[in-house]
Amino acid sequence: MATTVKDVKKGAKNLTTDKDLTAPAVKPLTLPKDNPVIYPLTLPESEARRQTPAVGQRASRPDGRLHGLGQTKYIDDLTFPHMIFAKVLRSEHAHARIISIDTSEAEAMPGVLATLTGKEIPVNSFGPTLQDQPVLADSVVRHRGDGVAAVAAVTEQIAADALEKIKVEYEVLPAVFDSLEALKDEIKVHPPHSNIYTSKVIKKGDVEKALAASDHVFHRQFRTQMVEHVPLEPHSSVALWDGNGRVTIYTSLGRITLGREDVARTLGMAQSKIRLVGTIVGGNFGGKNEITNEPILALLSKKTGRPVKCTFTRGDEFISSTIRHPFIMDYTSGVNKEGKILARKIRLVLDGGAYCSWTGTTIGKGSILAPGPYNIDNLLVEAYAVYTNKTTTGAMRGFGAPQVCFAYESQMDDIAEKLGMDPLEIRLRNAFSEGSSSPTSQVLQSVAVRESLIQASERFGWKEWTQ
Amino acid sequence: MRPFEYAAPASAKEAVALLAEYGDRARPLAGGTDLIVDLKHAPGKLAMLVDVASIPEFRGIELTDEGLRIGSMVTFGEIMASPVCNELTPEIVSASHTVGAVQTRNLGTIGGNLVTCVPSADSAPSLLVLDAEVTVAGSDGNRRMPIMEFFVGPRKTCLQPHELLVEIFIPKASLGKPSSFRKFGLRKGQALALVNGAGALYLEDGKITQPRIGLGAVAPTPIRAPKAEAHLEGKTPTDELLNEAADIAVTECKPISDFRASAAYRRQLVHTLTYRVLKRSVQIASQR
Amino acid sequence: MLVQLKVNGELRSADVPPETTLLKMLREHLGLTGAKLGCDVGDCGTCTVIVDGQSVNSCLMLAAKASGRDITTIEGLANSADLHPLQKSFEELGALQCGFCGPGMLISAKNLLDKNPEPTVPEIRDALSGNLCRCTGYTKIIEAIQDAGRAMSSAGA
Amino acid sequence: MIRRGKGMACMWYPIGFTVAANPSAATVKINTDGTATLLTGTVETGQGALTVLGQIAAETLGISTDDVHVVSADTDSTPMDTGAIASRTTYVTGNAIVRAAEVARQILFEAAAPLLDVKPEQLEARDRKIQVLGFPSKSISIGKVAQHSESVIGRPAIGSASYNPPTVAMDPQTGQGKPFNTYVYATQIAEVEVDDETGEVEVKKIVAVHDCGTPINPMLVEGQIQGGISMGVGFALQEEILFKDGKQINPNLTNYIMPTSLDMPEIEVELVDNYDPTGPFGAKGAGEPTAVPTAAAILNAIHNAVGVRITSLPATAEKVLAAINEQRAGEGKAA
Repeated sequence: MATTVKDVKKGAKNLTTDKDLTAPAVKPLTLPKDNPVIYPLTLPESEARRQTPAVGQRASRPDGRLHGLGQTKYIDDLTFPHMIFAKVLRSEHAHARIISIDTSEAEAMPGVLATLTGKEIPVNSFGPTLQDQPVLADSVVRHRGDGVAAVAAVTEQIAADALEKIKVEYEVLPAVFDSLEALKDEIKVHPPHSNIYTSKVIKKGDVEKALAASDHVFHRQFRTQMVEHVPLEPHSSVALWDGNGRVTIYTSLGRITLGREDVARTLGMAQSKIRLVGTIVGGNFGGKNEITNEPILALLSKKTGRPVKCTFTRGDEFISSTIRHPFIMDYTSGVNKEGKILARKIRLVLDGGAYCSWTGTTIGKGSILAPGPYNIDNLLVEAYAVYTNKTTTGAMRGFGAPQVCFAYESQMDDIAEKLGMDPLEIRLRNAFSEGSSSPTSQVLQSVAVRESLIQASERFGWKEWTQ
Repeated sequence: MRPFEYAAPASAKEAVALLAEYGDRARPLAGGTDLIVDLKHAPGKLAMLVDVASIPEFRGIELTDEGLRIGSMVTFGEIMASPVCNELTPEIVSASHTVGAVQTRNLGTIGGNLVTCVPSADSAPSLLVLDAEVTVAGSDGNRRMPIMEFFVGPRKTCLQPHELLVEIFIPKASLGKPSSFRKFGLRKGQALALVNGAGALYLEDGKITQPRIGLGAVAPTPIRAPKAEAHLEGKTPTDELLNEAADIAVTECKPISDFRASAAYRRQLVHTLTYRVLKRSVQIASQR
Repeated sequence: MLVQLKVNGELRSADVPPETTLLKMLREHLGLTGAKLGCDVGDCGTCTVIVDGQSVNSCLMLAAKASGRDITTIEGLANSADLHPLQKSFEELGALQCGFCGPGMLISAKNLLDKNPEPTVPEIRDALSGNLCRCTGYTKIIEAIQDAGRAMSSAGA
Repeated sequence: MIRRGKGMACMWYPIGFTVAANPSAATVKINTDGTATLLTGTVETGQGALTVLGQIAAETLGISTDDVHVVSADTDSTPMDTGAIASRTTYVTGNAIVRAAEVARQILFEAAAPLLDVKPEQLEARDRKIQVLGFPSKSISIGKVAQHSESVIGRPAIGSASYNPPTVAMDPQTGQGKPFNTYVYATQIAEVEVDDETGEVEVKKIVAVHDCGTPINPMLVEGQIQGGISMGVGFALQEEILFKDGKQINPNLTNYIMPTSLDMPEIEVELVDNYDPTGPFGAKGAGEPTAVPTAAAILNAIHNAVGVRITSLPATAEKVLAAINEQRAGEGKAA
């Protein structure tokens, strides 16, 4: 790293003047011609990085240079002496009771150093709002991505082979996959609890009265799908348990301080005994905001006295990490002849997957944002999140906002079409402005929705554009 | 990947012998873009991987008096870079361009693509419409056959376990034949074909002769559409005629429904594709 | 089996099991972790390296197949005096975000510029279709490649 | 036949968690050469957060981005941070950094005041100097002041602080409350081409105009917008995890169809001139909202092009063609 070399050299003399700061720190080193790994050791920083004031500068990123050189170390690039590899066996069923787990044959395989099941995890649950998710399922599996056992072996291939030797006996339970079906609570994912594990209401004015008084009423149902974050870097972590009973976990997690709380809770350990270290996350988008394998690797490292690494396969990434909530959205809007929205009534059903994860934030933002950035005096938003026996839905870039935006903006165009208005005009007529009252009656400041509409239309040439 | 032995024999004969020796515990390795993926997920154990990609008899693109010979181990990247292919079989170049991406085209071979024999193999339709032949090497020497006979069923060619595809041969009569290739996928980059296909024909005195339609991903193997071809033979290429041929081609397909697309949608694509490749072929032929 | 490669101009060898991919050999046996494992089946392009002048997915190539051949990885792009023009333009324009696609992306870009010094935008898009990126929308990457191409051509002229 | 269409979508999006506390803490140390070290518990997840946070620290201290080294992502050495989530880093962590840097800067002001013969409140930090407000020619370099404060006075210039956005809980019956401290706004406009014989949609262009308050680093904001749009394009047209009996059937990048370089449109980005007095130097945030309006704009453009309203995402070619066929059948009946 160029900066490190420079900093070391700088420390040698006492730099106090501005001039010294701009002087080259070290002379270029001469390297033998056949030096295998060659990269420039001294490079000037870009002008934008050296400018004051700093804010507003198109400053290049110090990590950007390392990315380009291939020098950035992601978790999977780290190795430690005697490191071994873990793999997690995932459920064969969407919903089943675990009768027994037999790891003996796997443990007997040459190269396998340890196995782990959920019963060995001190506090086998986690989650940012509800702690309803097991680290490794020990009694019931609630979707196909649930882990049921882990193996640590000297190579990844042996660990993968060992998974096939683990015998899990299941009693298959009826499963529910459709969120509207799940709403009926006929098949429960977390009995005795209702599948509706969180809901939200936003009420303002009198929506029924205003709908009745509207010149036009629009209704439509919109649906969105499950999508995956697809960070190019799969989740990865390495745990090193040391002789002091302290564990260091290198992880691709995007929130390490709260992640440490989660790990400490599951391991039943003091937070001071746990160190989480991130490097750079190779893409997050919300998908790396939850612990996954960290407690498993910590315990496998404790069992074996070895550093233990696990990097998700692309399949694990899809199946066992969280994904975006599908929404079913019923939108009813009442509008007067002039195109002013008088009322909007919205019902949202969120497919929450098998566990809560970040659904609380998603339903919150989804409900509040659902009416759109418009002045609407009469509102009713009712939102329900339900468990299903599918992949856990959690945080993903926008927390429900892309879903509701698709619905409210599609409906805005429906309204414009019916009234013979330009889509820009219908939006400008209803859009928030400085001091507008939000659906939760918050007085909004630094509002720029009209400005963005006008600026974008000008840039695009909205009025001139023809088919 | 689970352990296996690796050998890179120097000749076709050695390769065939090695494959015969190991039987079904050996597999020939070409570019590896399909096989290595399979091996990473394969449950069974493989004893021997026979790398045939560098065997000289399987390499090279040559123009002979009889036609164009493309070695089975020629990569899609090499086909795209070949002046001869660009000049004489531009639609094979177009089809090659739609395979995977640069990196996979630099590894993947035309022979590997054919041997895999997936219904959607992008190299197949253009070869079908150019009446290509293939040469197969086995213990009893080489045999040559029309490419239609090479495809037997889904992921099944006429190759015996120890046999290898040597080369693809495009007869002289087909070189420069006006033709067109199209592919519909779920996106533009790295697309797998929902439907792919090619058309080829000559125009003689304004009438269509030797029409060929090749379609992929719409039947257990890549297919020709002989009834639609027959409907075109000797007729003036009006829009109406091309649409009729496209209608007939649809009846010659047996597409499946899967998570990528329904059979009904694939049929609509077959119609559009057939019409478009024929239309384009007619355009090229008229410009001659 | 003993596999000998010429990596970034240097002869390197390692004794690897036959089923070792080139990517695994580079990362685990030669300590060159620039090329990444993103999908392991040739879809994402993070493992892209150049073998004898052609870019390939090193996760799909056995190390044995690469034996005796000339390999360029991301670690071979710069030299002791300067960054490669692509590395410069990628850095200056902020073309990489999380950077995980970067090594493969830069290798694909180099492979393109080696063959086509001043590519058009459609040509760049075509050349990158095997390198997935989730952060950037490819926009600044494309700009950076154009920039580097121009810089290299004017330096060469 | 190829048919063209245009569609717009605007949106609003909050910064930080819904009501719930989501604090960040930060520590800023000014070195005796006038450079600084910033300690933050957030993690760089690719967006350039550490660069932006360094710029915020630098701005507060009157030094350049390159003068600040950012240490992050180690629970042993960096302070509490809620993390890279909810588009909160620039705003929440940024506000904590401003406050921490102000504490450290105050130590410099107090050390410099007697040397410059003024009161501390008469000083500002600019261009690597501590200078007198309204009389900038009277100044001392930050390095010298830091050295003096640490080695002569014995008071190293270091500051720690935290920030949590003030919110008001939402009423459980009506949802009324102040769940967030600020919001950002944006409009995106899409131009598409629809092949009405195959249903294929090609997004030709997206114009994106976003409000993020003050852009701390416009280049990185542009990058966020361009990347968010690529997620929006996938969400609109192709991406979908498919299930059969609760099992994912396309858990791989071969069959989960995300946009490649060939699938992305030309993108034009502009920022709205805006300033949020509650944010660090007027900044709000940019991460998530960039992905919000894209799909809506594309779907409106499809409607504009071929007159069909696709109500379930993704708008695959098959779905679009089915809608076109249905519309034609309807027209046939009507006629």
